[in-house]
Amino acid sequence: MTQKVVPALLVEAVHKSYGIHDVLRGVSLKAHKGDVISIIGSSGAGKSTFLRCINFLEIPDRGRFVINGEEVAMKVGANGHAHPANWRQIERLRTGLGMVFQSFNLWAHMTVLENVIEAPVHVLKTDRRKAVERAEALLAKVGLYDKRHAYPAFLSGGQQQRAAIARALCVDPEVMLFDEPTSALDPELVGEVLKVIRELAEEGRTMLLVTHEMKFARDVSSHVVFLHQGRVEEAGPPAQVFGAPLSARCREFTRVLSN
Amino acid sequence: MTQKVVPALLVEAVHKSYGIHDVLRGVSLKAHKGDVISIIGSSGAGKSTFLRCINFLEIPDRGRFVINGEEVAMKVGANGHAHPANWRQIERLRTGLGMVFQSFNLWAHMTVLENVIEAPVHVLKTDRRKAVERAEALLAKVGLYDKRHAYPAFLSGGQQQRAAIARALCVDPEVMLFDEPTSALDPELVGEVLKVIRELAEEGRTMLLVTHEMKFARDVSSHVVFLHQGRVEEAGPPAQVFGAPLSARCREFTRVLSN
Amino acid sequence: MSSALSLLELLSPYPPGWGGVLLAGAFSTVAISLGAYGIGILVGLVGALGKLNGSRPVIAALDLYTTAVRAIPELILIVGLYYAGTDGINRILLGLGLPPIEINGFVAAVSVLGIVQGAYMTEVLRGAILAVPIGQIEAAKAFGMRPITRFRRIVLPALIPNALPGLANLWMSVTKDSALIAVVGYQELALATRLAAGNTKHYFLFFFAAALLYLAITLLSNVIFRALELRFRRGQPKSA
Amino acid sequence: MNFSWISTYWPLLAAGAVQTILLLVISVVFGFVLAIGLALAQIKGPRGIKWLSRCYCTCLRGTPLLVQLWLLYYGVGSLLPLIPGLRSSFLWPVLREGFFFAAVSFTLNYAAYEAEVLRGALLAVPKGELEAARAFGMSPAQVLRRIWLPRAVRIALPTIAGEIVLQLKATPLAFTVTVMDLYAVAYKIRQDTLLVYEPLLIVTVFYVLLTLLLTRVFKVVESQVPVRR
Amino acid sequence: EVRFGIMNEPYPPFFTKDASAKWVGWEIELMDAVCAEMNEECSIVDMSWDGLIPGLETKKFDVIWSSMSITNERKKTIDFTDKYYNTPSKLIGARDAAAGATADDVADKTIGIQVSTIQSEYFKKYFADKASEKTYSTLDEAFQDLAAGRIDYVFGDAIPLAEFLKSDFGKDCCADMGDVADDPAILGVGIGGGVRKQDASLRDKLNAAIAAVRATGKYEEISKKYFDFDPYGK
Ligand SMILES: Nc1ncnc2c1ncn2[C@@H]1O[C@H](COP(=O)(O)OP(=O)(O)OP(=O)(O)O)[C@@H](O)[C@H]1O
Ligand SMILES: Nc1ncnc2c1ncn2[C@@H]1O[C@H](COP(=O)(O)OP(=O)(O)OP(=O)(O)O)[C@@H](O)[C@H]1O
Ligand SMILES: [Mg+2]
Ligand SMILES: [Mg+2]
Repeated sequence: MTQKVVPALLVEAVHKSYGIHDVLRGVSLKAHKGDVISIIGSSGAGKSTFLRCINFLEIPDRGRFVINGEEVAMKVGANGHAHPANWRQIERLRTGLGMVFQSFNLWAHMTVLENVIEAPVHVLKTDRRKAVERAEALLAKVGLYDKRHAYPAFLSGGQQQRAAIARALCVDPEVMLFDEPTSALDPELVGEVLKVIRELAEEGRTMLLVTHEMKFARDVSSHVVFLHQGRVEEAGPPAQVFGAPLSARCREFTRVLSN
Repeated sequence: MTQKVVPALLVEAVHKSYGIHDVLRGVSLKAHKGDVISIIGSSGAGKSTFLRCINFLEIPDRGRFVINGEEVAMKVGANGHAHPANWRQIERLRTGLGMVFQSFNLWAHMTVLENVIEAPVHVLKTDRRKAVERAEALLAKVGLYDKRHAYPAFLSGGQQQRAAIARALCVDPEVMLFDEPTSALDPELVGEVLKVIRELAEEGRTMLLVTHEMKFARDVSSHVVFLHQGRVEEAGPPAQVFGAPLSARCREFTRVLSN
Repeated sequence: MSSALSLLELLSPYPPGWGGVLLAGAFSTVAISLGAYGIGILVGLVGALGKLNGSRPVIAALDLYTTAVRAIPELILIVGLYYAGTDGINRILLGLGLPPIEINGFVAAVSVLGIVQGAYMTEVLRGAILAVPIGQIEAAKAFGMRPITRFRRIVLPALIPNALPGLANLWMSVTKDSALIAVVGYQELALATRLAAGNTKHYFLFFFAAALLYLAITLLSNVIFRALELRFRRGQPKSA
Repeated sequence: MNFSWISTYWPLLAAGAVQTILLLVISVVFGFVLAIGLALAQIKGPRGIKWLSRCYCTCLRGTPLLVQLWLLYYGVGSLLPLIPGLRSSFLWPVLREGFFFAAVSFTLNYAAYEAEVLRGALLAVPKGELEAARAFGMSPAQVLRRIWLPRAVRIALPTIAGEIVLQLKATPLAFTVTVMDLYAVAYKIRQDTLLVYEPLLIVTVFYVLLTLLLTRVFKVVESQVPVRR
Repeated sequence: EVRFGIMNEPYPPFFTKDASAKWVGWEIELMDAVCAEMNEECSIVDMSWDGLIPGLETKKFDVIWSSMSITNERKKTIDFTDKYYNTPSKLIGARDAAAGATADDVADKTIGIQVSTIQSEYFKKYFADKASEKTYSTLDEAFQDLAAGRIDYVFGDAIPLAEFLKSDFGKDCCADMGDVADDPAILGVGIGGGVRKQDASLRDKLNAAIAAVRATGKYEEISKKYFDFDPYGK
């Protein structure tokens, strides 16, 4: 872990609270190119909040962020909370961060295809024809080619989730943030997504993956982080976290997998 | 299966299409008191549509429905499609059908507690104090007691799902329709939900359960239905469907579980 | 005098018929309304975004704007701005030894109506933006969209169906409020109607004709608003 | 600034303020109820009713309120005495007054505008939440009362506040049917004294206070359900 | 050049714009005569009533020439020329009402009066104890209500009242109730041109011109075209 390479993603001591409720209490994480890091933990542990802090959808109260080798400039406001010094920088960094939301958040006024090409065309300024080509290939990969002209409201849950995955992949980001990307998918499709994630990792992309499917986490990740009450309770390679966790709480949590 | 008891739920030859797309092509199902029937199948197979047809959120094009021993009166409209003859009857029957939606559908203008007591107080006309008591007990059971005064928008995905489960349980329905009730839950909570479902089954309630978690389906159900392209491709006790399916497609689908 | 004219002659577009006067009035009404409405939309967009994203003083200032400008009778705004305003400016100019300027009454009235419209639109648009599911805006942020792109590509198309009914209502009111411009000496449909009716004493005829003209304006705008709504509601399930 | 006239006119002003508030409250309250029906008719009604409701809204929004008021007062109102017995009935003192006609036509007009706003807001309520309500066996009336309307009204609150203020600004039209609302009193004072601004300022202060009260109330209602932004 | 401010609402037969946007009417012709007498170029600026006073004060025009009654209250704000016409006041009522125009005749009845007119002042002094008043913004509205039986009388300027009684509409329903008792302090002041307080020289010039127009017979000549009596009054 002490290689001299610059980490693709470095997060240090993130704190975040909503009112008096401390959701994140000093979470740190380091990911190198090609790493697949799974974040597990019980519901309400702060997993989604953590992901959302990384691309500054939630503004963390405290913390240090290095994304794609670039440190996020932060400044401390009057209330003692930090916030980004330069939103332009955040916007630029975000283009290198793909995200699949837990609740999909597809744009309701666009068809699936339009959803997928939106960011490539209007943020990355890719040629529209090329974007459509790539989007169609991705949609075919997730088995949604037939539905590319449907509006999200007319899709099944799993179809929406696949559209959201295709949308995130289409911007070709260096770092991907997946928030339970397989929650609405059947086992076969979960297998497909697993394959996609492996391919991406081999291409050298970095992935952060929140999931409740322990088997999936074990199979796909190079590293697993167990969040508990806003703290990293256990972290290490899957074999350790699932096989011989140090923390009692983690042992309890992952027991389900073993029996 | 040929007992003389009246089935709690009988559905025969349900058809439903959206435009030219036939989503359900003659699905039948019979459930007795205390049965837990899992419906599995790939994404887009029509599982949610089937559940939604049972409580007439979607109006099936064709089909026969007996709910809690009472046959739904249908009449055929000008376009050849059937629809309920008497919406009052549907409304009455619905009070005996609890539903957990795939996308939760919590009422955004109410707190969690208000969401849970809404139907008991305003549909079943339960005494408000009693409803609150019961709701709080249920919320405690799903680990959401602390969040009972929070609005849905401020909950994590899993918390929303648990609120939706508590809401459905609070009306104490004879038949429960669960659409992927554990998709956003961590393994421990899945275990809790499994326990709840078993308890309910022992009380003699009937449950229909759409799920992508094969292990969960195997552990909890008395009967499993495999939907494929709008048809029942395989149905039987879990041991058969997961162990020795007759259909090739089902074997392929459930293979993931075995390795 | 004109009692000898038949009803048709009364409505003829050429004097001594009053049709031309009415049509010219209707044309002014549309012109004034369009001007005011355009200004209103711009002001309203800025106001709504300011209220939602602005700092505390900005929000306070905008609250003052929407409350005060909506509450103050338009008449006092127009009279105040046009007469007292130009008078004030000219006094200052005179004090500086500069020649007085003449503010065009039309421009003044249209600006005043536009600023008033803007106050209503601020609130309509604020509500419409709040009704856009937050997740869709977050998704746009997550893909690195700049605020302007985000607004143009995601927020705007999503807010339009929510805002259209309120916006349509405001358009309907501004076509009627434009009658206020008579204060600065312009003649639009309402005044033209009173002129025709008062001159000929055919009150019913001309009020009826004017109502039809207003209705024609409305029907035409209705077609446009419906088409917009249909377009921007695509992707939403049909009936709720 | 010259406010010496206040001492002579204050009883008239007070009476005018009461008339203004009465007209506003009556038209907004009854208009809102009517608007709910109109909006629902356009969303869910059978074709004929949908069409009727749409026509109603188009016509009443499309023609000046003044014209509607006159049609009612001078048209319908002057036919009323022809109904045998009405002139001697207890209703006549009410039916004879311009106030009655102003209240009715303002209500009808406000309903048309409000129906449009509500229609949009009702459509903006996420469909899933309505389905959840139906799935629990709520009757259509219950779905409307418990879920659909409360959600829609919250969505439309800022617009509704605007519509009410617009309605307040429309009350002066009642003067054309002899209702001495606050604005009419100010008009009279202006005619009497030829003062341009001072009487209007009194009206303005009153309107601003009323609007402030309204926005305050709406803000409280709006903040009852927090939104995540 | 003298600019005359005229209200843009029609007020026939005194002033109105015709369909070709030309100003016509008795008051317009009188204005032309007065201008000729003063040897001045004259132009018309039309404004709504609300714009007249601010327009005068901010020098958008110089004279209000718009059938404006001279009252003491108004004199506090602007100056007036001498009167240039003064029509009598008249009471009209439903056809079957007993004729007569004294306070006892109208006892317990409702009288429609245009807002802020000399008739309204007269009412306050003579009728207020016995009858009730309903205020209208225009006489036309009062006529409508009279015909519909919502009010019992209309009290107002004789010229529009007479015109109404002549119309098809007024013929059937209503009749002249006669003149009210004279009170020169209220009814005798009449209509004048409004000028800015600091414009005394213009006022004097206008006064001289009005007197001259009357003296030369031009006034009578114009009036004959519109009225069958002398609108100057006593
Ligand atoms: N906007 C908010 N305001 C207040 N509290 C919030 C907000 N968002 C999240 N929370 C709370 O913060 C905690 C962590 O939420 P988060 O969404 O990060 O959980 P999670 O680990 O993703 O859980 P799940 O597995 O259920 O999705 C929860 O208790 C939640 O109620
Ligand atoms: N309102 C609709 N209009 C048109 N097509 C629809 C509509 N709702 C669903 N569909 C289509 O019907 C099919 C079945 O949808 P359904 O939601 O029942 O799938 P599902 O089996 O629940 O899938 P998942 O596991 O992904 O939730 C899908 O192909 C979907 O696109
Ligand atoms: Mg989460
Ligand atoms: Mg589904």
